[in-house]
Amino acid sequence: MPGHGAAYFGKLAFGLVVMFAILAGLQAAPRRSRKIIIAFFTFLGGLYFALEFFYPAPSGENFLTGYQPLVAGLGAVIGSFAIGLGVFSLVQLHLRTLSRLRPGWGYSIVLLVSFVAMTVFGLMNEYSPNATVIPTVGGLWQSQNAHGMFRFLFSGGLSNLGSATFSIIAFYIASAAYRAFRLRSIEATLLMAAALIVMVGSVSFGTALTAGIHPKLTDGSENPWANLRIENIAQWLLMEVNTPAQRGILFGLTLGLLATSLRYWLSLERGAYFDKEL
Amino acid sequence: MNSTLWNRLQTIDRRIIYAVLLLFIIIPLFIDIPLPTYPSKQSQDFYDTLEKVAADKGNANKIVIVNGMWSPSTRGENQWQAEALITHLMQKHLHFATLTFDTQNDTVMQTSVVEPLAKKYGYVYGRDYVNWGYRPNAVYVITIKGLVTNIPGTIKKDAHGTPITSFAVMKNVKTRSDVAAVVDITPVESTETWLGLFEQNNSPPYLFAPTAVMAPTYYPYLDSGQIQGMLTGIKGAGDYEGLLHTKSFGSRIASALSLVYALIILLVIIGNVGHFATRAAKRREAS
Amino acid sequence: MQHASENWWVSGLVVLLSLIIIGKVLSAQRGRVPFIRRIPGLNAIDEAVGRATEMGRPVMMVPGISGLDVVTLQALSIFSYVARAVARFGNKSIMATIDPIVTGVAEETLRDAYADAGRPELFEEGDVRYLTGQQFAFATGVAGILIREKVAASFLFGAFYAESLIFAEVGQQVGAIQVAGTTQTNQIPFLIAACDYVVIGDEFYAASAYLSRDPTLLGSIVGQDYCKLLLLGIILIGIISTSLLTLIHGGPVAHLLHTLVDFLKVK
Amino acid sequence: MTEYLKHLLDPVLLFGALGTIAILSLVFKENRFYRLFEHIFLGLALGYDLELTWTTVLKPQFWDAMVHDGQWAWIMAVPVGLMFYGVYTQRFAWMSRLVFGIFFGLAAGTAFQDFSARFMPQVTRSFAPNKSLIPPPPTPGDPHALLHQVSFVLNNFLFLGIVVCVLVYFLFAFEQKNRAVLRTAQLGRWVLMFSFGAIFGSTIMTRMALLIDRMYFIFHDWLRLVKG
Repeated sequence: MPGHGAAYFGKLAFGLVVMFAILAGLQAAPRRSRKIIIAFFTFLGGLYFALEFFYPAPSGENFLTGYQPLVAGLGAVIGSFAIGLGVFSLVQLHLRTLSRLRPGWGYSIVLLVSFVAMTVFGLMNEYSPNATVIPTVGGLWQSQNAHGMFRFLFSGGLSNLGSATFSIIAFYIASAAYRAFRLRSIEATLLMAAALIVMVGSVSFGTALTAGIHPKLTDGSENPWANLRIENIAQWLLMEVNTPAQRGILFGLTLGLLATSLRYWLSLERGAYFDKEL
Repeated sequence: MNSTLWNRLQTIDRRIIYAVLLLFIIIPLFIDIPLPTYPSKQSQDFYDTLEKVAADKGNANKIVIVNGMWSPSTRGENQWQAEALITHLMQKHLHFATLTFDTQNDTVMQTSVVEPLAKKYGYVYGRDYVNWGYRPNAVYVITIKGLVTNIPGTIKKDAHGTPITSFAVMKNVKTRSDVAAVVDITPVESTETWLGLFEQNNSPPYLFAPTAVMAPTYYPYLDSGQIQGMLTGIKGAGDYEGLLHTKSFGSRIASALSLVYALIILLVIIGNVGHFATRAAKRREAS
Repeated sequence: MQHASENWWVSGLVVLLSLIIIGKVLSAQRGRVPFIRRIPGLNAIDEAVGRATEMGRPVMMVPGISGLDVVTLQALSIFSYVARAVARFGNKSIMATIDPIVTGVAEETLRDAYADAGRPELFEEGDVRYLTGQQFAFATGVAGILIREKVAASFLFGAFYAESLIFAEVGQQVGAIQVAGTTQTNQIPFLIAACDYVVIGDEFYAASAYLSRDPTLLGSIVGQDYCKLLLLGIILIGIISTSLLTLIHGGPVAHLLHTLVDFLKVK
Repeated sequence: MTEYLKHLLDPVLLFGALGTIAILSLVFKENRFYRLFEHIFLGLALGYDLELTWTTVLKPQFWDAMVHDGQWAWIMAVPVGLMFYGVYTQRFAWMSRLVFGIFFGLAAGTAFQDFSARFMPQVTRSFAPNKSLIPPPPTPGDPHALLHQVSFVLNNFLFLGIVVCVLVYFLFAFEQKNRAVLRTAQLGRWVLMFSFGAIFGSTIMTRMALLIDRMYFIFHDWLRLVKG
């Protein structure tokens, strides 16, 4: 460790020993107390934010506010150790496909190679972007450094593939509209009517339909009939119908969130995961 | 016509729909389809506001702040809005400063929009415009707050590391009162911060160019006059080009959009005709 | 509002609402099991799983694309019900996840659900698949699974964003029965257009109670209903006061109403 | 010509163009070309996740703090992080539940602040959806004063009516037997559908713009067939 002596290693070792001792203690606790231990730590996890909110903060801060970056950092650091769960799960699946030569094993190779390449060149791009990774071969190609490789994988691959996937939605929105907008029931009809009004109101040929209604009268005053311009009807729909409906939904959603949070925090939740004997 | 033909109308193969959609999008890229543009009220307001700003002689030494929150992922809408806006600023000889809080915005904004247009309109860096560059999103709020009272102290250096006080365009720009207008080109929620921390009694004017999907959320602000003009996605960019009489790519894309919308509406009508005809035919068979 | 002390009446209200919910939960646990209305989309779960089994094709579940939060956990508890149905029918299920921690919790949830249904051997490694943390890479992965595994029933519950239509439309194209629900209201129209059954708004939160008929969860739903009525009451009082204020200017009544509205207002 | 060919074969552009075509081909039919790029995409994204986890979280907040800033206590996060991996064993499986539990708690604990900050202002904003229930005094000389006032009042009551109908639809604990309740809930559902239609319609433009942009990338940036 640069800048730290042997004493620092001692501290690190001490930290590890203490933490493992605590975990060993928990592991040694009687089986039936495990549920209580979990409930306790769950409660503790939520307590910080709850207390920070409810404790009076006359100047906008209380004694807990300053620890927010620490708590967030701790959560992020510990949480990011879990990335292994994901990586193992995926890599294992593809290694298994590969070792048993199941159909499509070639694609597993492609996935694993892209994964390793991105990880390696991504990290090299952080630490030694100018390191040569592909040497020049006279007449065939120029040498390539780590940054170049990363740019190839990121700008050429990842970001274009992301945009392409996003743009697929354009096709799907068309086929979904064609299929779903049928005058089948009152509900389907309402869905269709609103969608068509808003669509027509938002493109030129639509606004052209009612462009004859001038916003101003000849005397310069406001024309009341201008409210019937298609884009104004669309806007009215979005503001006066959509907004209150959204608000009604929001009420239920937020209360649902509050109630569910309370059940998790106080370990009142039920269901397979929560009912299991440990 | 028999019922199978009607039935076909309501079960068009999706691949046919997709192929036609693709054609309707690609063709306008090559051919300029002269569809008339009818600017929406918000686009017209956007244009009129900047015209008014430009007409005011007191704004000659002031600056327009162009805040860009967009990245290549939404360039399909935001780049054309930016292009039309910068064109307008340059046509009217307004000074401006670009500022961004998105890591990828600076490159695309400068190389694809500002630099080519500066060449076209003879805009000189430092004299007519300046690039304040990128600031991390974490300091977004503090930066906007800082601009109110102390612009040079908040921005300090431009995108290339040169102190901004050394630029002629920044000579008289010290506080909010030296800002002629704020234009926000964005695919994310950035408005509240500007309205809450920077604006005072709707001054300087705040103009807004969001992606179309965001626009409906902001109608209340338009109603209350806190946002003086809005360009809704690519339709807004097309409107703006129409108002500037510089039909370029935004208008072409707006035409493509019109075609695509017409296609979808047509599909919905065809589907319904098929639906009803089939149902009627079935009823006839049953009776 | 960052802290309770900025507005004690609002934070008091939060506490009151919490107490109502907890109170209803506790009273339901003591045996006063309440009734809740029918939620149409959810009755279709068994039907969908059953049909998938008849066709000999698997069931797909996607718990949204956010990390481990309350919404995702709620989605997992709906899926634990789905998984039990899958195990009862002796079918196979695949769950795709976007977050490593969610992956861990999801594996546990499915394993427990299969065990609950008496078929622990049906759960296999690889049934829960972490794909990646990137939104659209995840979307291509899910689309690939839906097509290649010939999924016959697809369940989308959780927080979905723009990619919702990719999942729903691809699922529709492979002919899967689809049941969906999300807390992202902006995505509901697309789910309605492409799925067979959609639960709307906080039907999503009511789903696990409705499916499990567990007194705790039912009690919570009833508590939430009382909270809604309370909030509706506050809105009505607020509206009446503000409307009266535009009619009455000056005088003690106006003063009283002013005080009331100021009290109710949140900055 | 060779210059053009060189441009077409530029690795970054070529990768992007082929990838775009491959991904878009999915809408016509799932095929090997799509599958190839799907797996490349998943691999790249996973690698990028790993890199981001290191460069944005672990390195600055954990490694640098511990190794360079002398904050030795960070080492104690390691055993806690390892608890996740208890899932893989029978014996320590409950340990993973313990650490999941802490995360459940963290996720739940923010609910109070979230509720007060994000939600309560919406409640109070409903008191006067359009500033007030009663229209403002007519501006002198406005020839359509009456029309303005009538539309103002109608819009306000519409707003209120919709909020109430939607809320009634979302009541679960009351059997919708009462005709009035049933009708209101039904109306609530209809309004919801209408509102969803409006959302659908207003989303299309942004989605189409993305596809237009992809085509612009292929035909302008890569093939240079379009003058833009």
